[in-house]
Amino acid sequence: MKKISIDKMNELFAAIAASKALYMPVCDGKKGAKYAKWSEGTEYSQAANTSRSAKDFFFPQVEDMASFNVNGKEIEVIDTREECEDFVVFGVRACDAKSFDILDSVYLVDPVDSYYANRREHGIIMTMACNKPTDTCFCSTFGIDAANPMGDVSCWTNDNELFLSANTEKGQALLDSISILEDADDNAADDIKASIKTILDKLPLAGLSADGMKEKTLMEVFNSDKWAELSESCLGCGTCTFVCPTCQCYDIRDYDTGHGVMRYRCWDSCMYSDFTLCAHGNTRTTQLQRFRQRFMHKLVYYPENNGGVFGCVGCGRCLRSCPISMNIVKVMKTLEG
Amino acid sequence: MQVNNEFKPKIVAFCCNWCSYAGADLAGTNRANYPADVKIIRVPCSCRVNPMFILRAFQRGADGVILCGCHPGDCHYTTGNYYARRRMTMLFSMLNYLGIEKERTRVEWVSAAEGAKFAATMNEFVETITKLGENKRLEDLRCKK
Amino acid sequence: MQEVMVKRASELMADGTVVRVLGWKNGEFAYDPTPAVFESAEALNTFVYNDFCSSNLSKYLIALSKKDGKTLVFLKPCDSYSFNQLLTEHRIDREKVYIIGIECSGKVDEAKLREAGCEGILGIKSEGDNFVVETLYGDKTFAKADCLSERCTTCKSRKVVAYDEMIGENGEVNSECGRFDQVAELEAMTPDERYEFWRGELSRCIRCNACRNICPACSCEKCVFDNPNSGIAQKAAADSFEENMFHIIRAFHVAGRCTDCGECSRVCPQHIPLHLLNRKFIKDMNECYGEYQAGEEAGSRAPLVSFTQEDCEPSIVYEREASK
Amino acid sequence: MREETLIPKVGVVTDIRQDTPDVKTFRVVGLDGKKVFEHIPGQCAMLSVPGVGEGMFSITSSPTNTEFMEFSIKKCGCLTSWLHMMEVGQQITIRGPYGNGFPVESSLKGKDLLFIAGGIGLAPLRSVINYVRDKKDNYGSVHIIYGSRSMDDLVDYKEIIDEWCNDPSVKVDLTIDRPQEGWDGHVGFIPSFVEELSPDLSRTVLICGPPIMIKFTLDGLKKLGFQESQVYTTMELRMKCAIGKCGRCNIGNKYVCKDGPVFRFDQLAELPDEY
Repeated sequence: MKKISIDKMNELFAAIAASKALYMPVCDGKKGAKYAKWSEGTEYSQAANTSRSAKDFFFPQVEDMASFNVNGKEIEVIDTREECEDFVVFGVRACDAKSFDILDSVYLVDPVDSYYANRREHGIIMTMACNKPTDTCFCSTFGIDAANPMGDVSCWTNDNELFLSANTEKGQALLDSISILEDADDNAADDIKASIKTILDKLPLAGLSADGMKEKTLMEVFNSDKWAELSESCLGCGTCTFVCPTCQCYDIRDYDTGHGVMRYRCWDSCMYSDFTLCAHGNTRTTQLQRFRQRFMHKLVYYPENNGGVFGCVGCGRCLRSCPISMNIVKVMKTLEG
Repeated sequence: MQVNNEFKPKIVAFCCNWCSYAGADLAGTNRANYPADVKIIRVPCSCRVNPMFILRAFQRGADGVILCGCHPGDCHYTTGNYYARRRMTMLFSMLNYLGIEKERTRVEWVSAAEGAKFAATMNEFVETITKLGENKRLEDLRCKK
Repeated sequence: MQEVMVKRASELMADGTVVRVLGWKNGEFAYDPTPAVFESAEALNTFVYNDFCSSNLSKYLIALSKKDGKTLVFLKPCDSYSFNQLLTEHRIDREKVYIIGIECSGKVDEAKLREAGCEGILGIKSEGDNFVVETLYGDKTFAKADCLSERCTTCKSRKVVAYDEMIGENGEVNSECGRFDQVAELEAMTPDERYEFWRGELSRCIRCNACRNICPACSCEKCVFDNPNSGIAQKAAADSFEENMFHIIRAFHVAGRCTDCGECSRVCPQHIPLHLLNRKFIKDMNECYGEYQAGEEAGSRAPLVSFTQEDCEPSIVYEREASK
Repeated sequence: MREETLIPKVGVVTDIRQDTPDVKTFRVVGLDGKKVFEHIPGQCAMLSVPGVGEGMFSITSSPTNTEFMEFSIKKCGCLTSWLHMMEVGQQITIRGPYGNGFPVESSLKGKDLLFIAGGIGLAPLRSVINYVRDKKDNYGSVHIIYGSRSMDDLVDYKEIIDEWCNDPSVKVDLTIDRPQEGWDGHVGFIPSFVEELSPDLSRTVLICGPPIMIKFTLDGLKKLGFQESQVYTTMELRMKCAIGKCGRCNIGNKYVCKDGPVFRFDQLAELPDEY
């Protein structure tokens, strides 16, 4: 384990940023936090979490896939991919760090998504333990320990010092490259972990368990009569899907620029009416079906395909941003109740 | 680089079928000069033009958009241009509010007999846009080469 | 208040006047009630009405008034304006709705508490003019007035304009609410400053469509943005142009019909002040075509679907800017 | 950089055949004049016209055809309308193969087969039928029941009459929905036709057609005594990526593009009926 004095945080950031692009949460006006690129003077935000998730780094909202030159009957396909540069994301919370595992299990299985893999290979995740988890947090429901976040490097902080510990080779190499770090005892952060633990136990959603979902079969959950009341007031906007760190659906679209065709992909939401629309009709015509799809995917389909791991990390973003305050916690409780 | 000297603005002119398009025609038959940078799109009535048309023109690389219709009171469909007038007032005000140069959009009433006015308006508009330079604030980077 | 509402709702269900009740259901926390439909008297156990019930319920009536039987709905002053507007547009069957107007002294935005550094909220108690917020990191007291939703700080009217009966006193229209002050501030800036301001705000948009879907004026069956050929179909904004385009068109399509209920700004997960776009249109229309409040009375004709021969020319935009 | 399946290859349309008023069959090869890739019967490919869109189409030709691939496409939406406007020599983009295909080398081997197709539903089955005909030794007898709205709507009518009907190991029964001049065959809907014919219960059934036809035919088959585990079908839902990542073509926890498009009915019975 390494450590550095809090006063020297900026030197640490400068040392990292000297060789790689460094991103971290910064204050976004009065309302929450967002990830931004560090430059001299950037102030790291200790906010509980960013409004948008960290998936943007690996699975951006919009990205170009290829372009085409169309000339009469002929088509030329242009591969627009570029090897991305190394970058570091500092201050990722435990929940978001876990969300990368979930995205990996979709994008890194055969056939590998090279766009995602490229960024994943070049990104180094430095996580930060949550000293002040908040009321909407329920990561422990999914076996995530906010006191011991994963990622390439885990960090803990108190009022005086920042402790860093590498979990992967990539992380170790990064720490080795920074000369201003001092050595620290392996249990130096234990006090911080202990104090986080006591807070985690007091969280309002601390007792929430998803295990009840596993006891039911897929069809039992699907056919539950609770979906009607749950989805009744759903507006069909995509807020929950877009702020969700594990929502991974995308759309592929062509854009005719007037001098070629760009094929790009962008986030899509199963809450939208055209998500499953095809020429012969729509397989999910009602908001009930679309609403059910989203939560079935997180709580049943995904675990079914991935050895029981849930497709939610309990970051609580949807709890805060849903316009009508309907969310996965209410869904879980209602379905189990 | 002498970009400014070479800058040739792209202008889209929506012209109503009954007055302004005929006005443009008259400008042509009278051999009145106006720059070839003005691309005319004929519409049934100035009221046919909705805000999306105007924004879409900017997206596709227009540097200025002008809407020409019959003089208020002379609309072929009696009232179309009255609605267009309110609509465009609101749109232009909104564009201005968003900080987009107000000079890039304009409405002019040109009758079928006003060939000279049509040419003069276009000349003046092209000059204004040339001074303003390229449309940067309402451009779609993907459409730029 | 809540008890009176539940009691009245039970009575109306019992005597057969209505078959269902549209209201709010309590949530996980003190601050997250969800709009809900109650079909029986027992279901009303979970009915809740408090300072956090800010959703505008009128849009749900489009679907509910198509069902059999009457629906009882509780409308706040803001919601009643939206209701009237929907009536004007023939989207709701008035005969199928029983409205109880409820007084409103402003709704609280939980984000405001968080803005003030309040995290780990365990409970919120109302004590007179204050909220005592119990959090994991100690109790905090806030004046209610400081926690009001942005829109409630410039409330245009506390008058319920459509109701069958009222609970509590009906309020008054407040013409001195100053809701256009922020718009005026922006207007006073230079175009460059305004451009910077709006780029900063609109570039945060994630195109989640929450503003569109919550908007009671956005009641089209098929939205123009649902058309793949619009080029900006309900997906991510692929270019800064699309962000601008989406928000201009969204605001434009509700211009003259927007009652200024402020739901768009409330629900924006990125906290974009969308109401400033809508209010700009309202302000302009008031100045150019005379005072008009959408939804004030059902059946009124909105400025953009009417005209006078003496209307100002579009060039007024340049003149006004020049005269500053 | 590693290969990316989402970036398509260019294909050339070398032949276009008008099968019915709204179905055309396109022959596609790569720029080098060879097949773009090999496939299993029942697998699909993503075809696209840049600027219009991309869509999944089943490969209608048999893998035993070593020269080219064929796609029978019905005009019904934006992309297919564009495809129908194409002329020979037009290039399109193509990627694939996707999906599981029919289990021709495992469960279907050595079996007597019954194909039931309605309208354009013949397209994915044609690949299997021709594959089975080309490898006769591996399979038992073949019975084909095919129906369409009218005589003109029978896809591949020429091939059916000239080749399939003349193949001694293949039995073909055709039907059309309404009587028509010049048609002396059976008239009626497929579900009732199947019940009338009462095919051999030992056969493994491969069925494809409009959802409503599949539903009623399956009911009929069950009434006749067929087991759900004997019946295969192939599905189609909206797809974008075709590799199980974009998240829209799922039926329950199965993705049609990756785990399908071929499903056995006993598998489908355990899944929600969102298709």
